[in-house]
Amino acid sequence: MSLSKDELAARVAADIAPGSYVNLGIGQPTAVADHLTREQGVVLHTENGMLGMGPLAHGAEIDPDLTNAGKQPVTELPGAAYFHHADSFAMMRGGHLDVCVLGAFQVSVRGDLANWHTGAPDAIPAVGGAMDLAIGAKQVFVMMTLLAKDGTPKLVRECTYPLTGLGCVTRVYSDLAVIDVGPGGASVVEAFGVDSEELGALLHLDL
Amino acid sequence: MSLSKDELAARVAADIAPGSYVNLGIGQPTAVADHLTREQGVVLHTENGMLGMGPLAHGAEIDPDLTNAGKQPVTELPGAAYFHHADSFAMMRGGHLDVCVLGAFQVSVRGDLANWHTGAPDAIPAVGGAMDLAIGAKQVFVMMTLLAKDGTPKLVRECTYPLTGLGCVTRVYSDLAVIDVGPGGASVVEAFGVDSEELGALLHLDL
Amino acid sequence: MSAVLCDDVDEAVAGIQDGSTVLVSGFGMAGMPVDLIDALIRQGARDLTVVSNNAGNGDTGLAALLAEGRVRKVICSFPRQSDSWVFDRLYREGRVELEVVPQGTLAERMRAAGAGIGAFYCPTGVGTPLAEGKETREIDGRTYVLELPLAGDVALIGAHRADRIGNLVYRRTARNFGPVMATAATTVVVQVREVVEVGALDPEAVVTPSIYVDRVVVA
Amino acid sequence: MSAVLCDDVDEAVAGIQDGSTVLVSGFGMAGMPVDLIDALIRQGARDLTVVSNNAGNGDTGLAALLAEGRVRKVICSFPRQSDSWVFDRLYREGRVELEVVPQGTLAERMRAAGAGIGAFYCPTGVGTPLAEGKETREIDGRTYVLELPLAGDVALIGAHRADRIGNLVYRRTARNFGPVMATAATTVVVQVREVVEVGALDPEAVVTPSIYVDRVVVA
Repeated sequence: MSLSKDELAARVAADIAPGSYVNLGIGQPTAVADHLTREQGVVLHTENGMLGMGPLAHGAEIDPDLTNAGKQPVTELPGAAYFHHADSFAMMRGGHLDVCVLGAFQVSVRGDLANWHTGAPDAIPAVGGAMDLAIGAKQVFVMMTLLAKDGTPKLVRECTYPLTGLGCVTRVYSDLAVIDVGPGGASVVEAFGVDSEELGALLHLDL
Repeated sequence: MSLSKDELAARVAADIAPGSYVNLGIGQPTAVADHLTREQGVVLHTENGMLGMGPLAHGAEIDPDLTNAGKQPVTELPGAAYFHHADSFAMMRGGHLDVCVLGAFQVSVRGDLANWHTGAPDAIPAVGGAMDLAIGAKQVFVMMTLLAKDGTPKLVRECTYPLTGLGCVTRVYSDLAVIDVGPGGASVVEAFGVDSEELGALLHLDL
Repeated sequence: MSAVLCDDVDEAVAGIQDGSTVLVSGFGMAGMPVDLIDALIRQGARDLTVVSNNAGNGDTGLAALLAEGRVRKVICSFPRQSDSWVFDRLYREGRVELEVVPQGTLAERMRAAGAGIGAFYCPTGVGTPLAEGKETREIDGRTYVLELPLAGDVALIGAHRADRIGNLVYRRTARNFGPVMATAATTVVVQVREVVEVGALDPEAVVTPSIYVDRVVVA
Repeated sequence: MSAVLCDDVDEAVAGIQDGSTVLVSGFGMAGMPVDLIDALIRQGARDLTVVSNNAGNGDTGLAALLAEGRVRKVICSFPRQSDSWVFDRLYREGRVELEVVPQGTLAERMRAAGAGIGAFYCPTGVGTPLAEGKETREIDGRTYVLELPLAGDVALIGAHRADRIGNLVYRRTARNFGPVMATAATTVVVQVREVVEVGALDPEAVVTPSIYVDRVVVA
């Protein structure tokens, strides 16, 4: 059976090594936080300048001076630290984060990532920290559905959308399969309710 | 009459604009601090990571965690701030200090500075922060005797000692005269007990 | 030079010239110097280049400055937001230029300006449309793109607390771009919630030392 | 990965390989991780490259490591001091290599390594013997010299206080190179005077966030 979004988030969370420093991108990756256990001791980074980010803030907890990268109010955990933007992105660019989890429009079998721009001619370009996140972490996980709503594959031989980063993604977590990508191409780690041949047919790839 | 070291330090201190941020190099420039008045509100920087440095520490004031760039124990004034070496030298290199006062072996009429190395073949090279200080401050003052002990001029057409920085010195304060240097060459601001002609003869320069 | 305590925000933004590059701190509303921007709108400088993470939200602050037609160019990482309709309209009408810079590169380019670095080789954006036309270089087996410093004539910064000589502390993630922008502009104007006596801030916890600050106002 | 609290300094320096580049914090004795250096002497790694501001004082610490013949090369800004007789002798005997780097460039090269910057153009040292053989470039009318990152396999750092996950604070000018070196080495080992509970350090005043720290020991 294919995985629900929530099951997928749990699968990603289970793959994060205890004690890791992790950045969860805006959108679906945020849900991974709900599945991290206290025993894992994972420390969350938010690129607007914090380590030790806690869950979303509600009611009286809300502090306009404390938000995540999606500008939502969040909370602070014991052991947190604040830093400015140059220091925060130095931390990312310098490869100090263990894992970063991102959404994507497309990922190539070599790990190229497209997740910032649809390429639509009238779209206003806006990149934020997407390119910094893509190239910085030791491991870059992508969470996405394997097929777009119209059935076209999102894991592709070559990205057709404008790129966010070259060869940066290490693993794709999708509803149908977990797939490693990189210099050696794509290889299925685990499939959910389909076999490699069916996956290959869906994606027009040899897997 | 030529100026004593103490009179020279007082002359430099009087030329520092109120509210300036100032780095005083190791050696003779340190004496400038004794002539800065409280009303001047000058804030002293030490490149090992502090603004708001106070006088040398004595007796029970001595704290091994608080030293100046010469590794002498110093004190902290109200309004001080500490920062690490990359931030401290970014402050210098970025041109944020108003004045830096340095010693010198030689200064050229165009403002080249030689103050880190005698060029002796057996000397062990050691530069410290000399080159960073030379190129960083908005104004670089040099304090020195105008002649070496053997009578050779220290303000010269071209430095023969290894350089610390190119065209970086703005003004030379010496026992015999205050002399501006720079792209337009040397010009006497004030002479002490000699006239420009005598100075020119001593230095083998047209002044 | 020592920072000046201003009586009001209009005094704090006095003298900003037409054609200036203005760095504006904040990430969303956190750290945004709202009152200084309002004062800049009253002050009247035109033909501005604004450097900020975003390009205005709703109809106030940066959006209001844009709506007044006072901004020639926006340099930012993320202009497009759910409530960036003012920027969106001006951009589509061709009435404002846009330079999109990856968020970390934006911060690092300002750091370089403040730190006297002439240029730097950055791995971010290599192989993407944002690196098109830029010089690249392979160093130790990795490809980098050359990035230039980004300096401001003026920085408008929102901080939490200042002492009377201009040392600053921020609060939580509102710190964001403030400390970097403070190093990168000729004139640094800061709005704070409170000014305290000299000596009241912990010297170990000062984030922006007073040397970077020119004008402070409580707002 | 989370920092490990070590029982003693020997455990803290275990596994340092022959041929490693070791970053050593401190400016004079302030911030110098004396006990970690003593442990490194006992640990036995040879053929080391040591990066530090100075090249040892007296007969202890770095000087003792040098005297044991364990250092192949010193990269520093200021080797020559009144009490640097150990280094002076080895250098004159041709038994240790020396690379002299301006102090700010030394710090900035380590920052670049920690920040993922491939190289940077620096104005310091242009036209001097220390820029000889280096690539130069004119940018916006000023000449700069190209400087490369300087990374360590190991950093040995002296800090004031850590919490149990490795957040660090320093004390006064003993901060110096510690925070920069912590970003620039694969394995970061820190000696502190005290370890406190998680939550006991002010998050606004943490200087080195725990992400940079691998091993902590009280000494």
